[in-house]
Order: sequence, then C-alpha cells, then structure tokens
Amino acid sequence: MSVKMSYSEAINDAVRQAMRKDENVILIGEDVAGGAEVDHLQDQGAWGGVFGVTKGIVEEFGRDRVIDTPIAEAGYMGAAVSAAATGLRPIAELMFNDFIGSCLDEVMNQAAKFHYMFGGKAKVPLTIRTIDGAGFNAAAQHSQSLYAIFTHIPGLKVVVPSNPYDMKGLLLQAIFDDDPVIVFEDKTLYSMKGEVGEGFYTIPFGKAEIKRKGSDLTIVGIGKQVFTAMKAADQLAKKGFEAEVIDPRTLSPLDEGTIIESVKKTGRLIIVDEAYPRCSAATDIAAIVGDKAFDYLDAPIKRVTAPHSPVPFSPALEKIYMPSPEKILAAFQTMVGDRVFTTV
Amino acid sequence: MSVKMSYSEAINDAVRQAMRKDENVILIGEDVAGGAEVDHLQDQGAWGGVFGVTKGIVEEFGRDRVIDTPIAEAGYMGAAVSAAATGLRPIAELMFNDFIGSCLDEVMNQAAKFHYMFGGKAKVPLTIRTIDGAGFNAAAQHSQSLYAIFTHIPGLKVVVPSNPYDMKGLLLQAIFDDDPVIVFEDKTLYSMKGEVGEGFYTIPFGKAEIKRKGSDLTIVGIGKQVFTAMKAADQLAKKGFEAEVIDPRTLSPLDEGTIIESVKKTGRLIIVDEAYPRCSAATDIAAIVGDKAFDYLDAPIKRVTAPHSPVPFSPALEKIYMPSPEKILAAFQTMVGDRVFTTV
Amino acid sequence: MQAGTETSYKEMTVDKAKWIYQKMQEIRQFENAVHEIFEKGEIPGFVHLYAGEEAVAVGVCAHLTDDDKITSTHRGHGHCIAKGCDLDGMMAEIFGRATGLCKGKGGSMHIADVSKGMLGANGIVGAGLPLAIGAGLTAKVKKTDNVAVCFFGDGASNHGTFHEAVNMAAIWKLPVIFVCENNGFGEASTFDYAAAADRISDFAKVYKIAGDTVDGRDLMAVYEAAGKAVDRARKGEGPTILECLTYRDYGHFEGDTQTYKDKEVQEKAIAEDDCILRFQNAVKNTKLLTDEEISAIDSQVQDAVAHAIQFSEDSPFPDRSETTTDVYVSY
Amino acid sequence: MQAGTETSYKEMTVDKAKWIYQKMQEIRQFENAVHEIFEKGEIPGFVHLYAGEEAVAVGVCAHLTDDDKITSTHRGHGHCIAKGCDLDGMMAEIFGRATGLCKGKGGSMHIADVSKGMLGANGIVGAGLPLAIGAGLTAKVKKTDNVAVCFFGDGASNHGTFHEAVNMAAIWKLPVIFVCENNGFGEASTFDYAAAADRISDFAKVYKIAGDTVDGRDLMAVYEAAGKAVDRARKGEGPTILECLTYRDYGHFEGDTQTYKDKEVQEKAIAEDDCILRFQNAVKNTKLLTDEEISAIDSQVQDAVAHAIQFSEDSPFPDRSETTTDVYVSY
Ligand SMILES: Cc1ncc(C[n+]2csc(CCOP(=O)(O)OP(=O)(O)O)c2C)c(N)n1
Ligand SMILES: Cc1ncc(C[n+]2csc(CCOP(=O)(O)OP(=O)(O)O)c2C)c(N)n1
Ligand SMILES: [Mg+2]
Ligand SMILES: [Mg+2]
Repeated sequence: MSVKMSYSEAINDAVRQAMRKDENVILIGEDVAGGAEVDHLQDQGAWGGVFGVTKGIVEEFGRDRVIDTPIAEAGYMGAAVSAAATGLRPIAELMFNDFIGSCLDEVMNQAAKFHYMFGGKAKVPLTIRTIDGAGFNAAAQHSQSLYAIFTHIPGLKVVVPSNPYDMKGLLLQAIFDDDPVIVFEDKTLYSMKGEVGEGFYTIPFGKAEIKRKGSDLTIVGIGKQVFTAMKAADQLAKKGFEAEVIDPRTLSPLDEGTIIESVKKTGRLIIVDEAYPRCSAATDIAAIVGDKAFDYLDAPIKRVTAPHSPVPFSPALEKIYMPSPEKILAAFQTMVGDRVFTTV
Repeated sequence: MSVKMSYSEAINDAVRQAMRKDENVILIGEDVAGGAEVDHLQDQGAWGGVFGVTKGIVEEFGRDRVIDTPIAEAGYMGAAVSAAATGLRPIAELMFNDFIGSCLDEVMNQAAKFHYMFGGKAKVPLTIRTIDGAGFNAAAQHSQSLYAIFTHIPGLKVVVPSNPYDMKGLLLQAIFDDDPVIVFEDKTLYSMKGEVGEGFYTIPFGKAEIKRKGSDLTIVGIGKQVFTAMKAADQLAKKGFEAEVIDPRTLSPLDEGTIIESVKKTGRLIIVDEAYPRCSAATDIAAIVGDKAFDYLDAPIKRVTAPHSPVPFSPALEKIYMPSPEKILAAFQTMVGDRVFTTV
Repeated sequence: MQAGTETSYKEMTVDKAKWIYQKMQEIRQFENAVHEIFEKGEIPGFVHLYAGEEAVAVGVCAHLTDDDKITSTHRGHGHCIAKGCDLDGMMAEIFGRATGLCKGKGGSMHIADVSKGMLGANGIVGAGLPLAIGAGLTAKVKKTDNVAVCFFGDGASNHGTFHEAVNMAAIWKLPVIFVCENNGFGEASTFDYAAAADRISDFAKVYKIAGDTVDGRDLMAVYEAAGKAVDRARKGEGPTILECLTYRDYGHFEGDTQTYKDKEVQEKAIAEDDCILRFQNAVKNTKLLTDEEISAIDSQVQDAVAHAIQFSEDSPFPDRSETTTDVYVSY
Repeated sequence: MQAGTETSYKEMTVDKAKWIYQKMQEIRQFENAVHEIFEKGEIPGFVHLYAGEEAVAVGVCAHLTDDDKITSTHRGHGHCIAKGCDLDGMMAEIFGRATGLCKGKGGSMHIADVSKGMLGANGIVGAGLPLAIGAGLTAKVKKTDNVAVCFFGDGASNHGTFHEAVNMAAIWKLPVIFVCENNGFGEASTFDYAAAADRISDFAKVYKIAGDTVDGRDLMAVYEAAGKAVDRARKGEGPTILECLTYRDYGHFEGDTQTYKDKEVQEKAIAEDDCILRFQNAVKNTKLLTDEEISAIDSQVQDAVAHAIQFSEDSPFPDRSETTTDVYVSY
C-alpha cells in the first residue's frame, strides 16, 4: 500500500517509524522540537525545525528523545557520535549542510574513523540529516551542496534522495545502518509530493535507480538534478534521442555497475550536479566511468555543474548558476557534433 | 644565485623574506614561536612550530608579529581572515591539515566567500600554511591529505609544493596574493634538500612543471607523489617506455593546459595521489582530461591513490596504503595490455 | 542591570541626539518596510529583522568612526544602518539588484560595506566573534586607536567561537567590544533553556575583563556603557563583554509563526517598552529634542525609506556575467 | 586548592590502596619503557607520555566501573591503564602489531577499548569533550546510573568544544565529570599565557555546576574530589569541573627539547613532588600498605611491563589485507 505525501512528510514519517521501532533512536539538533521549556507550548505547536519537517515528533515521543540543543554544532554532533558509540541510534540534524564548518571534526575525524582506528571494535550508528541545495535564494552560506566533501571521507555513507519514496526508505536504512550516514535533504524538494510506501521499509544503499530508459545517452542526475535531467531527456526525445536517466541515490557507496552498464549501451554520459565543479561527485563519476567504460565511450563525458563560484543571492544570478535542461542539451550538442543534432 | 636548503628551511626563508618586505605580514598559529611569556626563553630557543619550521623567526621579528595562539583554531583562523580583510597579510599556520575540522567555517564560509558575497568590495589576502601527508606513522588523524576539500571550494587557491625551490617561490606568491591561499607542506619532505633561489622570488600559480620528458605516458604526481612518479618513470624507462612526469604545483588554479598538451602527445595518463580516492584531485584531473583530451586517449585514465580507507597507524599497513612505483607500473600494465608491456 | 541616567541626556548634544534618533527610526522603518515587502513576496531568501533592538546597534555605533570595524550577524540590517551604510544600496541588495551594496550577490544575510567598517552580516551563527578579534588585531599590530565591535546573539553565546574569541581578546588585550544582543531567543529556543549561565556578562569575571549587563531597550544605558567600553578599548585597556537585554519584535525570520513566544509579553514589550518610544519620551522630557524636530526626522526617514524602495524596484538585476565575477581578485 | 586528608587514607581499604598503587606504577613503568623504546627508534609515530600525572587518571578511575565511560586525549596511555586496559594489547598497539588493542591500526594516539569503557585516545585536542557528553546522554536516555568522565588538558580548555560541552552537560544535568589535567602547558605554551582565566574550575560558577581545583599530584585529593563528583553524577545531580594541577615529567611529545620548561621547577617537581612517591609515603605513614606490599607490586608491575614488551616484539605486524578492513561495518 502506498500513500501520497511530501518529501518533508516522508522524512517525518521515517523518523517516527524508526523511533517507534527502537527506543534507542533519538532525534537531536537545534529546534528539532523547538520551544523547549516554554510552558504554554509544551509540546504542541512546536516548530519541528526551521522548515517544520520534524513537527509533531516531540508530541509523540517526548523531550527525552527529541532533544533541542544550544547552537553548538561541535558539541551536539560530538555528543551524537559518542551516544552512537555507546548504545543509542541518534539522528542528528545539522540544520544546513553549510554549517559543517562548525563540526567537521566530529564527522570526519571521530564518527568516520572510530570503527577503523579502533580496529573494528567500536561502531557509530549515527545518522546525520542535513539540508542542502540552491534555488531558494538563500545565498552563499545556506545554499551549498557539500556532499562531495563527505563522499571524499572514507568511513561515511552519503545519501542524496530525490523524492519522497526514496527519502523514506533511504532514511530508515540510514537510521538502522551500523555506520555513520549523512542524508541530504534538498530544501527545494520539501513540498514535493509523491507516492510513499506505508509502514516500515528500507531501500538498500548502493542501488541506483533508472528513472527513464534510453539508448542514446546516459544522464546521471544527483539529488534534485534528476529532474533537470528528466526535463532534458524529454526535450531530447522530441529531437529523436532517447536518454537513460539514472538517480544514483547514494554517492557512497556508489552503484558504479548500473551507471557503467548504461554507458556501455549508450556510449555517452552527462553528469548533472549542482555542486561546485572541482573534486566533486561529478568528477568522481566521470573518472570512474571514464576508466571502467573507456572502450564503450563514443564521446567525452560531460559534466553540467555549478560554475567554480559561490552561490549568488540574486534570483537573476542563481538561475544562471544552476544546471538547466538547456545546458544539458548544449553539452549533448558538443558530444554528437552539430550535424547529427540539428538534422534530427 | 641559488643555495642548498631543506624544504623546511625554504619555508622559513620565504616567511622571513615576506616579513622583511612588508610589515603587514604577520605569522600566527599555535606555537609558531613557542614559549610566549616564558622569561628564560624570550625569544631564543623557542620551538618555531612542532617541526621547528618557523624557528628563529620570532627572534627576528618579535612577538608582535609572530603570534602564538591558544588551541582555538576557529578563533585564530577567523581572526586571521578578518585581519586580512582589514589590512594585514597574515600567514596562519594550521598545524596539521587534519585540524581543519575545527575551523572549516572560517576558511570555507568566510575567507573563501567574502570577496564574492560582498560584491568584490572586500579582499582576504590570507595565507594558510598547513601540514599534510602520510608516511610518518602519524595515524588516521595526523596523516590526511585533504587538499581536495579545499580545491572543491571556490574562492580558495590550493598549493602543493613538492620541493624546496617551489615551496619558497609558491609560498611567497601566496603571501602576496590578494586571495586566500592554502599551502600544503608534506611533513615527510621537511628534511629534503634542494637548490633554492636566493632572495625574493615568486612562482606564479597555475603553472605546472614538467619534471621529466616522455612520449609514452603522462604521469601527474601530486605533492610528494611526484617522486613516486619519477621512480616509476625510471623503472618504465628500463622497460623501454618514456614517461612524462608533471607536477601541477597548484591544484586551484590548475594548469590544465600543460597536462592536456602532454596527454595529447602520450595518449595515456596516470594520476598519482596519496589522498582518498573519491571526489579527489585525482578524479578531478581525470575528469577534466577525459573530457578535453578525449580524442587523444589511447587507454583509460588510471588513478593510483590511497584506498577508500583512513590512514592506518602500523608501518606495515601504511606502506601498503600509499601509492608506489609498483602500483603505477601495474596500472600502466593494464593500459598497454600484457603483450606490449612484457615484450619490451 | 544599569539604566541610562538623566544627566547623560543633559550632556548629550542635540546633533548626537538627532543622529541617534534618526538611525533608530531608519532601522525601524526600514525593517517594517522589508517586512511588508517580504509578505508580498517581492523579497527572496531568508530575512531576519532587527526591529525592537535598535537601541543596541545605535547606542554602540554612536561611538564609532568609519575606521572602527563591526562584525554582525544574520540579523544585520540594524548594524549596517547604525554604521552608516547607504539605505538605497542596502535595500537594493535585499532586492537582489545590481545596485545593491554587494551587487546583489550577498543579499540580506551578507550585506556589507567594508568602506564603512561594516565587515558583513553573517549567515553563520558565531562566525562574527573571531572576525572581530581579527579587526582588533589589525588595530593592535598597526598601532591605530581603532576598535572592533562584535554584535552577537544570546544563542551565539553557546557557540564555541564566543569563548575562543573572548579568551584571545583577553590575553592579547585587544580593543574589542563584545556586544551581546540578548533578546531571550535563539530561533525558537529560549536563552533560559539553552544557556546554563544566568548572565552572559558573568563570563567577563572569569576572563578577567570588563563586563556589564544593561537594559538594551534603554538607548542611554547602552550608549553610556558602550562609551566606557570603547574608551577603554581605545586606550589599550582591553576588551569588554557588554550584554544588552532586548526583545525582537518580529519572528526569528520572516515567515515565523512565533508560537513559542508569550503573546502578552510580546504585546507589552512592543507597546510599553519600545526603545524608540522610550528615547522619544526621554529626549522630550529632558528637552533635548522638540516634537517638531522629532516629526521632521520621522518624515525625512519615511522619505528615505520610500526612496530606497523605489530605487530598488527601479534598479536592474545584475548582469548574468556577474555570476562568476568576484570569485577571486585574480585567478 | 584541596589536599587529601589523613582520614581518607584511614578509611581506604587495603585492596583499594593496592589497586591504586599498582595502576600508578603500571602507568609510570609503562611510560618509562615507551620512552626508552622510542629513543631506540623501535616505536613509530607521535607519542605523548603521561608520566607525572598518574594520580589524576588513577584517582578518578578508582571510582568507575567498566560500564562507566571515559574520553581521553593525545596523552592517553595513563587513562587506558587506569580504566583497566590490557598492558600487552596496549604495548602491542603502540608497536603497530596485529595483537594490539586496535589491531595496530590506531597507535598511541588512538588506543581504545570500548569494552572497558575507554572511548579512545584522541589526536584532536578538544574532541573528547563533546564525546563525553554523548556517553552521558546515553546514560540519561537509557536511565542507567553510569557516568562519563572527560579527561582534557589545560590547553584544551581554550578550545570552543570545552564550553559547548560544559554548557550542554549543565543544562541537561548530565552525569559527566570534566577532569582537567592542568599541567601548565599546552605543547610549548604556558597555561598562564594561553588562558585568561586564573582557574579552569572558575567557569563552574558561571555554568552553575559544581567545580573544584585540587592538587593533582596528591592522589588522595583527586580521589576524594572525584568521588564526590562521581557520586553527584550518579545521583542525577549533574556535572562537575574538576581541575587537577599537575606536571608532565617528559616533554610534550617524545623528541621534545623542552627548552620552554624551567629546569629547576622540573627537577623539583620530579624529585620532591612526585605523585607516586607522595602516595608511597602516605600509605606507609598511615600504615595502609607495608614496604613489602609496595615492593611486591613494584616487581609485579615490572614483570607485566616486561611481558608487554616481549609480547609486542613477538607479535606479527597486521596482515596487508587489514589496510582496508574495518572501514565500514558493511558497505
Ligand atoms: C553555525 C550556525 N548554526 C545555526 C544556524 C541557524 N540559526 C540562524 S539564526 C539562529 C539563532 C541565533 O540566535 P541568536 O544568536 O540569539 O540571535 P538572534 O536571532 O536572536 O538575533 C540559528 C540557530 C546558523 N545560521 N549558523
Ligand atoms: C584541534 C587540535 N589542535 C592542535 C593540536 C596539536 N596539539 C596536540 S597536543 C597539544 C597541546 C595540548 O595541551 P593540553 O590540552 O594542555 O594537553 P597536554 O598535552 O598538556 O596533556 C596541541 C596543541 C591537536 N592535536 N588538535
Ligand atoms: Mg537571540
Ligand atoms: Mg597541558
């Protein structure tokens, strides 16, 4: 059975499912409940995060398990890491992924390395929920998509759900996974509706989804850029080219196999990623596919990404900053050469 | 005129040259002088950093310009950022690059973005010196090479000098550059000797150096991996293959041109990078070259990197962890096919 | 908690009083305007309004010159105005126009004008604290008598950067004034919940620096305490923590339902404890300014804010090429 | 500053005294051995020795069970031993052998044994502070009466994580004891230079939690103060900052020239103020332990350390496949 809900509701549902199933699951972060110790509020009407994503959860589970923190990312993230190492399954919210600057150590040097440094004798079943994405005019410090940094770091798992169904299943997978996982929530997708499974279900990590079949071009879209890829595919279809669109769903682990199989068929790959272009998920996938599917490539792998620039505030600039179907088509144009593309 | 000095002495010399030239240059960090306010010490005999790299500088310039800080990376890095924005040219030492977890915000969201966010009206002439590199048995939290994270972030310049001559010229360039620059000092190179120019000189950013000419293979070695590449080139030469070895010297900006020109000639590229393999400088260069030199490639671009794993402590494991000439040769083997390689 | 004294009003010049009143009005009317325009959907992004806290920014900045620096927060419009930034350029920035102070690239959360010593609003809570130290360090190294003021919230006082910065300012005797705008909330969390300390200025004793808590809705209380702190800083006597108890009239950001606020407290704060009303009363009672002078400023500010809006609406959006300029000075 | 009282020695059981003496000796002899072996070049990497500070780790851990947790620092051997970690496994770890507590993957800076409640030495100054809060949170959420102890240095007290952690522990009344090992130095920088505060325990007043400073070379002083703090924590009465004034006998790390140290002070500290000597004298004076008992422990420890060295030298290095195992539980 499935129900229609938003991306934001899917997160809320997943957190509740997890907290019902296992009393070791706690939710911790800034205003994840909101209004702690405000008498007239306890606990209805509480914010449930800046975007209301976790609204109502404190009512169901109480403030012992839904913990508002001071503005101290290093402090509460470190606490979550070790709460995980000592028997809880914390879901720690890092409000915006841009704030990782205040607690990278806890994620990179503690959570990611405990299992290894301690010879496999500790585990850190921590889930970090965090908001990423441009398109909201939130400017340079609230619009980044920093998943490449986390993908770079061994010991972390990195999840980039693009729709409500995936979000719920992947988030539940993350919460019950025994490794530290960071789940990216694109702020512009919160209101997006979709069919979501009822009850408890998980989606395994490292399994990409083929969103659209095609034989002329493979497009990998990261996070919400899957939709940009789908739009480009529609436009390409009108010109007679069938693009296969792939949503990797997790960047670490990465489902290389599905992407490579597709490229073996299509001979062409475009990666669409709104993150910064250097040392990015786009270069990562390009390098891997360029290596492993070399013999099958009919054209260079193209990356359609943000420019090497911070995210501008002005709506006029942010639009230009982002990947677009037009940019994808332009990239495809260079891959097939003028002649082929325009004659169709 | 040139003199022989170590990598470490080249740094010391560069800092002194800069401080003599411009009184706005200050050096700030933990124990960069050492023993502040210790009466019997003032100022001779002071540490000059954990590796003694900045030893003696406080004697020449005094404690007003050589500033020991508390262990508060966010605090002093933020201070350095804004000291730079208000008229100084600080050289801030982040003792080990692994400690970026305590001050990423100051680097990523402040230093790197001021110029852009403020519409070009502020500039941040900050130089960050930091230690990276495995091979010292310093274990998972003191052996990382995190330059990919900084290369990912627009607004930063990233420098990875591999020898004393480059170190001095690039560090001086960094100090007098008007953008924030991070310079990586590989701890295993400190005692390496080499010819260094006397007096003041700079090496421009974005200019790779061809360390060895060759026509069969291009090897890009990042930081000290240039030497691994050179060793592999020697061994290849014995088998009749001439490798061209390139030291990019700066990762941001990257001298794409020199690498691409080389690959156009050789048709083959191996990137040697001791950093983590995902979303790395190695994937970055592979993606760029795979795109722009596609038609010239005779074989897939290979990356010889660390595995996707933290750096192990045990000498026995760290050796296996690192790139080696053997791994480069093995990669080359796959590029040319059994037959060609063994018949020579 | 200190209150402003009658004598201080008597000692204030008419020009200073006018400047103060004008700046407070500019902030209030600017923020009210932004509030309305935001509701209509004409302003994009996240916006945090300063209305209600005017006495803090203005009471402190009244002691500063363009060569003194301030660091600010996500709630930065008030600091900008008090530090002398241009209203047209500010409003245009918030509108994302090419004529904005930052060419439309920064927006509300990153408004800056370094030429005025305003080192930028900041989207990162706690980030301004170390930045202020840096400006103080520059003053010390260059041996100027400039000071740096760090505005930060009660919520930010729980961030590690607060302590790192105060400690460094203390050991180096930097000319920095840490002005905490304690409005009782960090987003939807109360100060009482999030901070174990009773008073943020209590930390001053431990760090062995000057510290004070004043009624932040009392312009003169802020003005006097800030004056002393700035004086000490200029004389090389080191930093101060100045905690100003205040109230934010609007929500945390535009769009906030404010369910966590006590309605009665809010209404009372706005009706009876407003810093502008209190200043008006005080300057009238002490005969520092006349009704006419006050009205003249009111309408002058009204015109200025209307002008800023018109200017912004008339301004073009930045050219698409601007997307990738100003990333580096050179690359 | 408190000293240990005679009565406390009278109240201590012989078994407890033996355990304490043994652990202090284990640490001392272990560290002396590591020092020698390092000089010979047989131990790789960075090594920071705990010799001189034994009374702190042992005086505190004497109150803990395996279910209580501790977080540690770069100078972690002493904490490990006091918390009951196996000497053979520890030494083998420092040698980088497969039989090490962490299979040789962690080394001196990352020695850990979670089964003993030892959450790891840590290469990052300040990192242990939030980690301790997490262990305290687990105890609170799971409603056990376990406590978490955070060992940290005077240098670490200047890092923001100290304040973030103490504040959170205070507002949530977590069962955490913050044990500051104030040895007067962070690397080559003195506490007096780097910290504006006179005493780290002074912060306790502001955070409204318990705080105390004791002579950290006086085992009984630490033992008594820690006992009270652990008691309070177990009873749900919240956290404590316990500052222990101590001295590190060796350099910051092995290889340190120690030019920043006052030679006289160092010699005096080692000769006259050594915590093991002081404990020996005290237990003899109070007739808690006899000379024979003490010598028996001494030689037993000597054998144990010799065994650990032999064990390590005989142990194989980890298999090459171990380079990439234990990165994830599953991937
Ligand atoms: C490092 C960081 N953490 C969290 C946030 C989200 N955030 C923005 S404003 C705010 C509350 C700040 O409270 P306070 O410092 O009291 O300032 P006020 O809003 O009351 O002026 C929070 C949590 C942020 N921007 N940066
Ligand atoms: C975040 C971070 N900054 C700096 C260092 C380098 N470092 C290692 S130990 C140390 C001094 C620590 O002093 P203290 O906390 O007093 O502990 P002690 O060494 O005296 O036991 C420093 C600066 C580090 N490891 N981590
Ligand atoms: Mg506030
Ligand atoms: Mg110390």
